[in-house]
Amino acid sequence: MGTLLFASFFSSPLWYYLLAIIAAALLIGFMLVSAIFSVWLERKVAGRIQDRLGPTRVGGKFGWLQTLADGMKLLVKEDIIPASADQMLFRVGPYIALAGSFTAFLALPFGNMLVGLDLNIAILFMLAVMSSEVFGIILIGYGSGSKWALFGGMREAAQMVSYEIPMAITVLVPVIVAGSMNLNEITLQQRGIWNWYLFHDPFTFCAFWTYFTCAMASCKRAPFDLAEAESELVAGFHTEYSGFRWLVIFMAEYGSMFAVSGIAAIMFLGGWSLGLPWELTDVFAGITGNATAGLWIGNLLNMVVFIGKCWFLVFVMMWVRWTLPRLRIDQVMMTCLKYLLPISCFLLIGVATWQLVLPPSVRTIAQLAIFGLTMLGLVLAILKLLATAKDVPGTGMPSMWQMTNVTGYQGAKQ
Amino acid sequence: MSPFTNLEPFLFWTIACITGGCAIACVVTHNIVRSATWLLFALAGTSGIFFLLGADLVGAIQLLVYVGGTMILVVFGVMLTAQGPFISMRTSSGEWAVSVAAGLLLLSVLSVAISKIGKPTPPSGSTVAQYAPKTTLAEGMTKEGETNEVASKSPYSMAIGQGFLGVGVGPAHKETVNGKETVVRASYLLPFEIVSVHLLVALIGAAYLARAKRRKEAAV
Amino acid sequence: MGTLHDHPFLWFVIATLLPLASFTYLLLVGGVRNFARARRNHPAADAVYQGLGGDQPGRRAAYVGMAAIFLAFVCSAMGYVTYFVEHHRVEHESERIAEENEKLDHDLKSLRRKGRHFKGAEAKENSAKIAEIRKQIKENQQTVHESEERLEHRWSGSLLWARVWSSSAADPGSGNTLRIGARIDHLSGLMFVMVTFVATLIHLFSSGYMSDELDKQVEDHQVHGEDGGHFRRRGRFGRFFLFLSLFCFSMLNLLLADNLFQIFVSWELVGICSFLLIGFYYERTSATNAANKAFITNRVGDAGFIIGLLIVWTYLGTFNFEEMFSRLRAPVDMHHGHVHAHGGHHKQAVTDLTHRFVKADATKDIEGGKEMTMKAANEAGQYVVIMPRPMGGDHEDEGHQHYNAGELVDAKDRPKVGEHGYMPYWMLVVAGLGIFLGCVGKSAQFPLQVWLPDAMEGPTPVSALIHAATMVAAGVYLVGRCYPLFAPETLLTIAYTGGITLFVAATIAIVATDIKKVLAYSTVSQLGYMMLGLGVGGWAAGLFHLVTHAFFKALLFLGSGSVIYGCHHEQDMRKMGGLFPKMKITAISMLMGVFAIAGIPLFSGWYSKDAVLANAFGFIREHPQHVLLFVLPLITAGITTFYMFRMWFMTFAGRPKDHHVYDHAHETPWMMTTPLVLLAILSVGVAWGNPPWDASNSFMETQILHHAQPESVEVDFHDEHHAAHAGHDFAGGLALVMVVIGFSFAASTYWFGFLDPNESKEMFSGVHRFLSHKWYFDEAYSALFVRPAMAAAGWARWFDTNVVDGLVNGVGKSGLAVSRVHGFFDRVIVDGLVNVVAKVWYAIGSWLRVFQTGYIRSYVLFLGMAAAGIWLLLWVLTMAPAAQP
Amino acid sequence: MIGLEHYLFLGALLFVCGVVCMATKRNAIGVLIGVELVLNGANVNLVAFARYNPAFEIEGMIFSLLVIVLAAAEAAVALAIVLNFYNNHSTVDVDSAEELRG
Repeated sequence: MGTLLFASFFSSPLWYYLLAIIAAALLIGFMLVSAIFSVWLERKVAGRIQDRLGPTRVGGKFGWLQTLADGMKLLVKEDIIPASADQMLFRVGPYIALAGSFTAFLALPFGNMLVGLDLNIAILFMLAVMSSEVFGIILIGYGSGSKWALFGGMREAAQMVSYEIPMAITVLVPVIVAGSMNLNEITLQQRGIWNWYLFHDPFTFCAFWTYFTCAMASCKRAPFDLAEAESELVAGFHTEYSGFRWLVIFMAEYGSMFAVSGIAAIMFLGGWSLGLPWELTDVFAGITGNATAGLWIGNLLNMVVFIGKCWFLVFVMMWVRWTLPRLRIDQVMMTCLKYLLPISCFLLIGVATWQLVLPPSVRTIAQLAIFGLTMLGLVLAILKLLATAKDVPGTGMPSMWQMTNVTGYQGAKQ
Repeated sequence: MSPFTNLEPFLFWTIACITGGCAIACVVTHNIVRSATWLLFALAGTSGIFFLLGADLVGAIQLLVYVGGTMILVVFGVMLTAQGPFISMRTSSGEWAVSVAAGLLLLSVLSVAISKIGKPTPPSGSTVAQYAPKTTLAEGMTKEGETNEVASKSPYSMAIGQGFLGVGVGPAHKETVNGKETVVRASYLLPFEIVSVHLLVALIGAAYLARAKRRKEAAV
Repeated sequence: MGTLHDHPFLWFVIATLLPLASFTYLLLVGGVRNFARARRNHPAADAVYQGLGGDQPGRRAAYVGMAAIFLAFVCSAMGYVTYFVEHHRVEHESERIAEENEKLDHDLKSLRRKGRHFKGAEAKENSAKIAEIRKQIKENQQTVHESEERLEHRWSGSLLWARVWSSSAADPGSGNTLRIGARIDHLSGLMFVMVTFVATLIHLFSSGYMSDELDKQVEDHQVHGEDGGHFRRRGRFGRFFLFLSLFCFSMLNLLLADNLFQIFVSWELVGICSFLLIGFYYERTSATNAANKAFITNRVGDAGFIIGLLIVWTYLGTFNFEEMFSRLRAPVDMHHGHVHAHGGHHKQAVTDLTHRFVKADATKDIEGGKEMTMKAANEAGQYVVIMPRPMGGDHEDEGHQHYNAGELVDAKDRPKVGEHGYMPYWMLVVAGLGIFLGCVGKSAQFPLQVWLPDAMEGPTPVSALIHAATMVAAGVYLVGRCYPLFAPETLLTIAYTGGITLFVAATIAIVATDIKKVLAYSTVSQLGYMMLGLGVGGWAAGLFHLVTHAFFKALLFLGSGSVIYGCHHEQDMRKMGGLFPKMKITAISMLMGVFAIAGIPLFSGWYSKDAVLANAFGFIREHPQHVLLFVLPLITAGITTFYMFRMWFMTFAGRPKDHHVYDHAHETPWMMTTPLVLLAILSVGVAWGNPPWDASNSFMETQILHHAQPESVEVDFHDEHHAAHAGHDFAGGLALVMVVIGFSFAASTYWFGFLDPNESKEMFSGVHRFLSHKWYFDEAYSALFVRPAMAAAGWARWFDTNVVDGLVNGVGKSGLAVSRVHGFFDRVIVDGLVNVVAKVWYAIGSWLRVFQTGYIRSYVLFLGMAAAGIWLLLWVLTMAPAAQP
Repeated sequence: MIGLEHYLFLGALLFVCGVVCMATKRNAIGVLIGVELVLNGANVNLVAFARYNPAFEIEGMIFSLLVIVLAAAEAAVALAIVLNFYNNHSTVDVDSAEELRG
């Protein structure tokens, strides 16, 4: 059944304890680094989209140490618990949220069998633990003893609980195609870019977009960030938090962003697969003639590819966040219950029908057609982008792009 | 075979202590929100126990349904009915004493009963794999040239799913059908249907009960 | 039943079901709407109610009904054209083969003649030739037979409807099933097209005429509330079209039916619909009275119908027309073309019994029946022989037997497979009269004509529908359908009934002042013509008049509706006059209708009325003692012209008599004038033939209805038809003279004013009173039936109150006394015991109540403690034996 | 080595905690929490049996799944009742629900 990656090297039972600790440490370390990188990325992306520079001062050319500095600052900040707060709930809330988000990483395969816990029902497990994150949010909101936080928490809870349903259903669409809930298995079935489930049939194609929308909402990302709507609720559920606990809340948020992106990458975008029809670990095992070496080298590449895909999706979320305006809470709920939920149910039934009714030849043709059309659209979009990229986004206002001779801004054009 | 075989004692004791402790804390605390929080930990611990027992599907469902759904519901209930931010209704110590005494009595009786049953060891491998129906996907579910190895790797979830779809998955026992001895296995389509309908009815009933009503005073 | 391609009669089935679909749809929508309306306090129900139009009735019902009936028209027209072409082809083919066979027969005879002289090889060759020719003839006959069978198969079909009990175990197929079926011939096809067309136009007209009902609130000027104000109600636009659709469905089903029972069912449905529609304004007492009158009068007729049905079922064991006729009438001998009847002396050379009643006298009783002696054609007998039922399937030859006068036949009273049956001749006459009584009721013939004029209480389009296409046509249609069932005595009764009706109604129409009443009596009169025509053997003529009449009567009624609508519901002709310039389209189209009904040459009524008169003339030529049957219709032709022109002149010509009416009169909207124009065109041209001025050569009569005519008609009325053909021009000429006389009277009185109508009224005041009281029919019925029935009811009521109730009260009082005694026993002894028991339990309950705290928690605690206690107990019990030794 | 009885004892503990919780909590939702604990105890038992008794291998899991689902339905209905109760009594103290007292 499940195997720990390093199990092939060590046979002593004592190692299991050590290995478990190492694996957990690696994962939490990765999650931390990923969160730090994401925060930095978010600020840069926000800056670029809003026609400004973002962090520039700390740490070399792109201000890449900025988040680290912020983290340091947060760690040494005074830890304040409001008098009206429920001490215990106030303390425990952020950790529940973080635990929910972190536990999801446990089942997320970064490469071929490069996974903390190879579960048969990994995708269900991930959805389950990520759904417990919301409980932490509620406790944070309730335990703060503040109206802003309470409202934020309640909104958040309503929103996340609602969006979980279409999200889970859309995830089931590729599960039906794959016939497995094992993420490793699902990824291995998507070797070759045209075999990515995104292109498998019209329903999975639509399911991807639906899923991604739901995922953004359940990560309370804009335009669905009602829980922390600054104009209404100050900072929402984490209004009363500061210092390390605040940091934990944010780690949980960025962690779950990465996790849902990971699910999207695995379920629809071929996971760690580069898009070649061969599994890299097998390829390198063939080249080196050594299965273990192949596993190491191949998985190193796989990991880079997978993390790249996830960060790209995270980037898309940021892009959306800084592009679209925020919805009203009723609009958010309506979007979910009136549109996304029926759509996801339709997709689920549709894909089941597609699989059962159509002969394999037709399905293959449809798959190739969707792949071809998507690629064509992508190429056209890129061409269009290349054709227009020369033009400065002109608003008539002097902006960063035109400040050719301004000194002090390291990102400015020279 | 659980993935945790080698770690089982350590993990069991850890999780069991957390679960039991949280359950006790859940009983002891006066604050209802905290009680719910402790319950959450107890439930999460229970799901850990399920994972430990190799029932990962049940564990995941426990997390999804209980922790993700029921607990949210409970907390919503707490918040919707709370008059103050932290409500606690204290019970008299006499009642406490009686209840705890009765509880301890029950626990001791149960412990004795538990100690009286045999001590089976877990089977070395899954017997499901032996008698579970051939877990291949339906024709056309896979592309040409691909085997259906996927299915056989996960006997539990596959078998449970098939059981719910009406395939016989229970242990085989012989029965005389029309004068012929036949091997019969239990399947769970009917309970599944009943539960589905029950769930629907319960949801509609809950929605009906909980819908916003004007109070009597307001009507006058 | 198969596909439309194999069974094109399904076009007609579809045409029949379309109005039913529309009815069902409207009924459901209306039902839901009313259901929701009653609950419109509830938001969901209110949404449904508002979604269905709310308080405002929509035009949707009209669109649905109109679409259904129009599609039905399209379907039936398509089906009828197909039928026409196919039938024509088959007929043409059989004629050709018949000629060929005649030639072959000729050859055969000559060969035989020659064959006598041949010997040896020549004789052999000759006989071989003879055999070949015989084979050829047989093959030809087979071809004709097959193509006719195929036609029959394509244009009829039936389904098992209900299984009644088996009449005898030995013969399980006999008379134990009711089938629902369809059979198309020229008559039903033509009627289909006519009915659906007229109904479509009436729907269109109604959607305009009934537009008052579209208001949220309709004020009924004829009904007064308790406060003296007018009655107000919601508009009933949808309901009108609901009933209209059902009406159309019933009528179409009646036309479609291939058996009497299905006709009876539709017949009753038609009756119900007429009841509903006549009583449409049911707040008006007059409307409800008229509806009741129509319904009850029809019930009288239907009682007769049921008697006829029972007799038919008893003796023939079937309701299917084809089977009934084939059992009552002698079959055709397929091998020789004729069944030879020997003996008997006839004027004509008609010596065969084909399609005649085979009569017989009983000679002696045998087991299970009688032994009959066959009679020759046209010879009287006490019994009618019922032909054996064919074996079906392979037994094609069954039923092709020779009947020889004086031959003995073993006959049971009901025919079994391969056996003869018999029925008393008078039973046959009674059955025919019974069925005809149904027709009398429905077609408003002489004793039962009273309901039709009162039916004017319904909205005018309904009158048009009843008078033109549906209800009254049903009676005439049924007479035509059941024609081979009628014995000569029955037919004579029909003829006389028609004759009396046409005269009586026409005389009443002279003095009627209500524009719709005039038309109503004219309808009754025209129906009399039809019945007369049918009764005197003019099968085609009577039904021909039915079709032409449908068009011009629909025209006239819709025209009158248009006038009434244009004059704001003024129906009295004495208040009209001079309306011609105000409503030209209505006036001209109505004039076309008047021409048609009066029998002006080249208008459709002329052809059909001439045909009826010619047949009557032919009949009296053969039977001079029945001269009245020609005189009455002839006189009435003049009267008809008079009162129809009187109506037109009073309405449209002359000077306006009531300025209030005149000033507000206006032409009606296109929805109402379009049907008028279409019907006017058809009233002129529907009966034209080639050339149009030949009255005896109408296409519809000679090319269509003659093909549908049952073979028995030609057999029974061969001589009469011959005489009618010869006297056609004579009869037509006489009628024309009468028309001219009638027209001149009308014109001089109401147009030129040479005669003062009031003066004539004074002069003939007795006659006028007699006529304006409608020959005192209502009064006579009231005295004969209504008042005795009322008196009987009063007596029954007295009996009920005094005797029956007295008995009941006596029983009640004695019961009361007994129960008092019983009560004492009950109170003291029984209750005493019960109370003691209750007190004991009460005491136990009050003690137990202490534990019932109402706290969930304590219950849980009890539960937990109890569980632990039980476990402990079990534990101790299991431990105890171990401790014992 | 961990045996069946360990799991069963854990289940029994959860069960007893649930019973005590039901018996002591005056808050209606507290009672509901007790019920959930009781059901969890039962579930632990079922899954443990599924692990240790080959004949019960699938049944145990299926039963526990059904229990979970029904518990969710039960929680929804119970909470609806609690809300209704709150609407009518303005409290969730089950001691105030004593209309059924004899």
